Amino acid sequence: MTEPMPGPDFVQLLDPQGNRVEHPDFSYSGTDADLAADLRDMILARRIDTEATALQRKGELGLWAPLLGQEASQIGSARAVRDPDLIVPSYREHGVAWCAGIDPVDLLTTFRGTGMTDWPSRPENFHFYSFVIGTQTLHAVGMAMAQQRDGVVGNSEPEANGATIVYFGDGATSQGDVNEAFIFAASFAAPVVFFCQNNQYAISEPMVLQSKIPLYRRAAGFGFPGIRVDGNDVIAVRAVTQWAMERARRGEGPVLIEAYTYRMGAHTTSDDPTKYRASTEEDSWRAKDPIERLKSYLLRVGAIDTAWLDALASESDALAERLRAGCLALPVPTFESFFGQVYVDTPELLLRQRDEQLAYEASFEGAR
Amino acid sequence: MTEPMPGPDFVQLLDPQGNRVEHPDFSYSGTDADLAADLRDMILARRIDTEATALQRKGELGLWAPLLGQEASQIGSARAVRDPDLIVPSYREHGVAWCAGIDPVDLLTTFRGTGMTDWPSRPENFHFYSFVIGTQTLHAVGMAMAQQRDGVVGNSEPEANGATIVYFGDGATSQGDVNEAFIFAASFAAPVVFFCQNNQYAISEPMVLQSKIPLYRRAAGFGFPGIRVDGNDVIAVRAVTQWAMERARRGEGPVLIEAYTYRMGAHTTSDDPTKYRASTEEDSWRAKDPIERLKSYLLRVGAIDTAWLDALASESDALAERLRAGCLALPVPTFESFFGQVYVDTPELLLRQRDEQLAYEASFEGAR
Amino acid sequence: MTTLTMAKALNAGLRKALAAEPKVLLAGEDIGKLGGVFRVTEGLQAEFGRDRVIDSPLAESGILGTAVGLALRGYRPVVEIQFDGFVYPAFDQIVSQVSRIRFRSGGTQPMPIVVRIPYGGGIGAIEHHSESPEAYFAHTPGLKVVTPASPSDAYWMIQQAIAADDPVIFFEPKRRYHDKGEVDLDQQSADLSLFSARVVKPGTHATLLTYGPMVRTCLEAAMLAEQEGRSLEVVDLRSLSPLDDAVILESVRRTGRAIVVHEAVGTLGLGAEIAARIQQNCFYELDAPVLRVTGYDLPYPPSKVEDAYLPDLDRVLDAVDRSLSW
Amino acid sequence: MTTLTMAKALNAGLRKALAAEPKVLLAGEDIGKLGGVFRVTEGLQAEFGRDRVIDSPLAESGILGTAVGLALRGYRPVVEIQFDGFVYPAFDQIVSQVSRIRFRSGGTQPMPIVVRIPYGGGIGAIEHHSESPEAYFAHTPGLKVVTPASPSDAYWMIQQAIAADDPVIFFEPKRRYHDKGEVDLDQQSADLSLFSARVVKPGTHATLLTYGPMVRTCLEAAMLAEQEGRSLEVVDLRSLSPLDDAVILESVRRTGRAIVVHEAVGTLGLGAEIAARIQQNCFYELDAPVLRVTGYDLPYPPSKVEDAYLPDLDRVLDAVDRSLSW
Ligand SMILES: Cc1ncc(C[n+]2csc(CCOP(=O)(O)OP(=O)(O)O)c2C)c(N)n1
Ligand SMILES: Cc1ncc(C[n+]2csc(CCOP(=O)(O)OP(=O)(O)O)c2C)c(N)n1
Ligand SMILES: [Mg+2]
Ligand SMILES: [Mg+2]
Repeated sequence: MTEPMPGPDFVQLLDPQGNRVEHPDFSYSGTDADLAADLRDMILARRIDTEATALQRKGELGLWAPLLGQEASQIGSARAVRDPDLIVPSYREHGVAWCAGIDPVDLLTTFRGTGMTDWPSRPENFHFYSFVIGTQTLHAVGMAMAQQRDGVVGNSEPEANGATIVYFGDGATSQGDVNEAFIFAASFAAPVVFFCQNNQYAISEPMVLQSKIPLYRRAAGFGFPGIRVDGNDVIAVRAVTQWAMERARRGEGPVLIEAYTYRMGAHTTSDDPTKYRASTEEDSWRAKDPIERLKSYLLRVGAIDTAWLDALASESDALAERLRAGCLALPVPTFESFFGQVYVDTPELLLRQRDEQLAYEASFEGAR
Repeated sequence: MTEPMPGPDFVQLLDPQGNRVEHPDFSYSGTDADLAADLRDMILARRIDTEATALQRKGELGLWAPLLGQEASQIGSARAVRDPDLIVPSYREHGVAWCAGIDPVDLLTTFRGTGMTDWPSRPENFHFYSFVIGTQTLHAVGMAMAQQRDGVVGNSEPEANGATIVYFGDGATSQGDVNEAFIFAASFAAPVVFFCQNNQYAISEPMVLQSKIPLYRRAAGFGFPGIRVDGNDVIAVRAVTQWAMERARRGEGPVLIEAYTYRMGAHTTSDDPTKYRASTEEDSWRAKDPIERLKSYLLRVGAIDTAWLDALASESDALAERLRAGCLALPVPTFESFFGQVYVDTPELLLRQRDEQLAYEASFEGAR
Repeated sequence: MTTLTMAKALNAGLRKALAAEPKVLLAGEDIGKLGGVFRVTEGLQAEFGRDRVIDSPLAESGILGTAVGLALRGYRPVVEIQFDGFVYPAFDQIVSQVSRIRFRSGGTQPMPIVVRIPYGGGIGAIEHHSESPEAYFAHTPGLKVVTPASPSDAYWMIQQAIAADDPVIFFEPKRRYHDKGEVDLDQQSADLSLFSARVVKPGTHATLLTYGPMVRTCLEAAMLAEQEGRSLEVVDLRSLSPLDDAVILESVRRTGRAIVVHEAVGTLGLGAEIAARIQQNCFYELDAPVLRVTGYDLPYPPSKVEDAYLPDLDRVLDAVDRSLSW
Repeated sequence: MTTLTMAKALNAGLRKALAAEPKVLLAGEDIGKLGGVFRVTEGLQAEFGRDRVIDSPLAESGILGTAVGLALRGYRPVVEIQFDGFVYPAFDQIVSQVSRIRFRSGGTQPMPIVVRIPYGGGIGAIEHHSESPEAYFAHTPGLKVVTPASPSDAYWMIQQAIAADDPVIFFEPKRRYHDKGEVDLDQQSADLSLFSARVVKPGTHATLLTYGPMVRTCLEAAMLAEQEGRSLEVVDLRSLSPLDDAVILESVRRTGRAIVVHEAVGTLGLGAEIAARIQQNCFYELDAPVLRVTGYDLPYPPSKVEDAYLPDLDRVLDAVDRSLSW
């Protein structure tokens, strides 16, 4: 597959050198100050990510799934979300979670093994992380069907309308569930935006193994629009997502967005990308870094300066410090607490097992 | 959805009135005698079908899935198959089975409950019937991958090449498995032709519930061609299938054919179509009957005459008679025989269960 | 009291649940205009509209996956799987999602989904239409699994399942759909909790533990045994997960003998768990080992021989003989 | 003799099978260049080519479904499911197709597919990466289910599974992947049939019946018990379907006491079936009920508390105490 070129089939509004470019259908309506806010989000998201990666290296996390390189896709799309929209992430959407207002410390529980994914700071409109590839796309369609039944779709009052955005990867597009999600969404004209971060790999498997043609074209076969956006261009991602969400909120049905990006780091901290890809490829993508391009644009137009960046660096350091401290302070729940979390109405058997477990643990009190 | 019109998006070579029509990309290369053979196949297939339906009504079969109305789709496509092609049916492909050389009596075992789907007359290139919707499409892709590994694809010797054709319905296109089959086929450029008989219904559910756009367009999103053919026009179906099979045999990968047809009868003998569709709709399709149109063409050009039809009617009666007799004569296997059919290497437990069962049955010998 | 078939009792229960709670939705293949292939949902779409009685695309994983999303947003989806053998495409959504969302949410997120599955054999059907897959679900933490055996239980249990905030796999014994029974439609509420077993016939010599389609078979066996002077207790488990240990163990302690009867494959069928629990809890009270009368360890066979596969009166009584003569 | 980790032993066994029989193919996610996330297939694509060691699209049902097609045409696919928790999307193909094709074909069509599944907990992983789903498959007629506990067994059993004409679900205890052991690569063939249990430590006071990752745990428990003068027999079941009843029952008849140990959820886990069989076959020989030491009836919990979930030395010995003091 050749690299996509800017043009009708590839929405780009900021090129890798940090120059604003025109697109026939999309344009940016915000201010440079808004873009500076995006840059801040991206830099902080990356800092959260690198700090979590470091924590894993130090043995404080069992695993981490880095977002490195996907900041523009995540921040750009998440900033197109507003109440009463719903967000359904996969497992790498730390930047989206950041925008949704989730305390980054909370994200660590799953990876540290101190809990599942019900984060105390999780807002009601943000679904849990999902680790079985593709399953969450169907949940999202169901949530969008709920929005239809709640009457928040296609009303004359545009502000009251909502839609659902769901995140998944290029690899996920091969799962039956994702394709069934396309079918249900199309059949019910559900207000859902399928946001595929094509980061070129599913662990070691290159995108081309999942599809020989660009992924965004999958949608047309199901009867709804697909569009490819430069996933390293936060301006374009936001514009395209806004359009798609607005369309869905109006009741015009689903859209598939393919954010063409690159996972600059490992799949997870257990992964070794040198086994399956060339460093020259990584280099070529480093030149398209989503943060660098926005930074150079904003510096050039004078929307930010070195002082701004220095202040952000300090903020970033403080965030990292807080993350580290928060990680180490994460409480380990008692094992007993889990017996009551399986059912609303806990069966006898589980209560008995819990009591046995407690009695058994107690029998060691003296010995240990 | 509006009715498809003849044209580039809908291949038709014989119109409902029995007139030959031109198509920019497809034409018929055979003789009228070949068409007479097709007519014979269609009439006999229909006779098998109506006889089986009658047998079910008389209580001789537990169930039957009629092909009524789909004769052209089945005969036209099956006649585009030759060695070493492989055929993977769903559960309604009695006409395909007929062309593959299966004794129609064998088809009854499953529906009478005297056996599974391993029919004595089943040729090696014809897969079993499949009753879990869509699953067989993946089997077909695997078989096509086997053909690639067997070296019978894309050779310079065109006659030696083979491909796999797999049958499924419009409803099946919603199953994850079918979409995964598209993905695997595209990814490996497997020599497989996906033959979808869009008979407008999945039991009671109209096609539009599965897809708002024509089904053949699904393929493009997966990166291979899709084409819609008049499924009641045996000439067009054969031409299109020949093209697709030839392409696959050459190693150019999969094609999706949507044969636009109509299930003129019930879904199965347990079904009551009056619950979900209007008789006017049925009437409009009766006017497009695949047998009538070919018959009127052949009569007009003089390829057949009343004597020919009379002879065929007698042949048809004899076939029905043989089917009836064969049905009643189908042997009921002993229950014990099944214990040895689960595994190649039957575990002790099953042998023990079989012996217990035998001993238990024997204990009634005196009593009964 | 009204006399209803089980299918009609289920229909009435669903109608009542839909009327009582606007968040209740039905979804599945052919459940709308057609009313389901067994007509259990007949008339409900006409009455409650297409937004509440939803004909789904032909994809079981999609049906369950969207149900999860609906449930996350406060709806109470009741989905129909057309036949037992077609639940497997939805297995991942059921086992990794439906059953775990509450656990994943730290016990905060209820998942009030009911999965209705017509199950079991004896109706002369083709492959995949006569299966008894209940053990897969009873082995899965986070699910509850129930099955009614009478029209009255069907009517109440479906309503209780819909009212439950935990996911319930609701197995309907399809060969009993047309069995008739008395249902008190005027009663205010069910007389038994959804997860309780019921002694449907008291007895003293041995206990038959069974559920769903085999309850009738076991009752008939007990009647026959009665004539030979044998008093068999028949326990309808009703709930397969959780199991009502109290009722099961109390009965077996009393009779000293237990026979578990089900259609499903023997190995790792419910009988295995029940036998394991009984032998552990009634070690000294048992006069004979717990016996199992079940389907053989075969795929469900062609219908002409299904009678030999399915436990029947004779096989149950044969096991009673063996137990009593231990 | 060569010292190998279990992962390397599996790699060697797969290499030998690929070299011996051109119809053997491997397929799965990331098994090619990457050599699998556990490196079990490392180097095999380079050696045998991309037509025989196939990186599949990310779709488990697709992997199994195409394997069925390949097997129908004479190939012998060995597919990898990346982690236990990801086998469920393939459940329908496994349960309704892989396991039944032979039955459906009237016993004529072999289905020589091996499904390799790294399983079990104890590796500090996130959700879906520590499951023990073996009971689902052992309950399914038409499948065989095996699991090695040592590098030597891993090396031989994978070859035997590939040579078998029946479908085999091959569970690999992932937390033992790096355990080392002696493997005789020069030996001509395996010294034990694939479906036989093995007494890995003889004993006289009680029998520990276990498999996969828990074999090491039980052996350690037996060693400790030895120091306290208790002689425990440890049986490595190796095959979960079929179960080697002869070895199991012989041992329990000898010791009079049995404890089944596995990581999987207790309810309807393998322990249920084994307990049910033992109580039925050794009713008078048992000195205590069969006890089960298993995972609790919970979804697998977060890794910081998994040690409390998993059976360990203490829980095994506690059960031994209870059994012996019955
Ligand atoms: C059903 C399932 N199969 C396999 C896995 C193992 N797995 C985890 S991530 C991954 C690759 C996902 O790739 P992609 O969808 O492109 O998302 P990315 O990780 O690149 O963001 C795989 C195979 C899984 N989590 N779920
Ligand atoms: C997985 C699965 N779900 C449901 C069914 C029940 N069922 C049998 S046929 C059918 C409709 C199939 O429609 P279509 O694919 O259009 O094929 P047709 O019968 O019209 O030829 C359904 C829902 C099934 N066999 N398998
Ligand atoms: Mg990716
Ligand atoms: Mg159809």
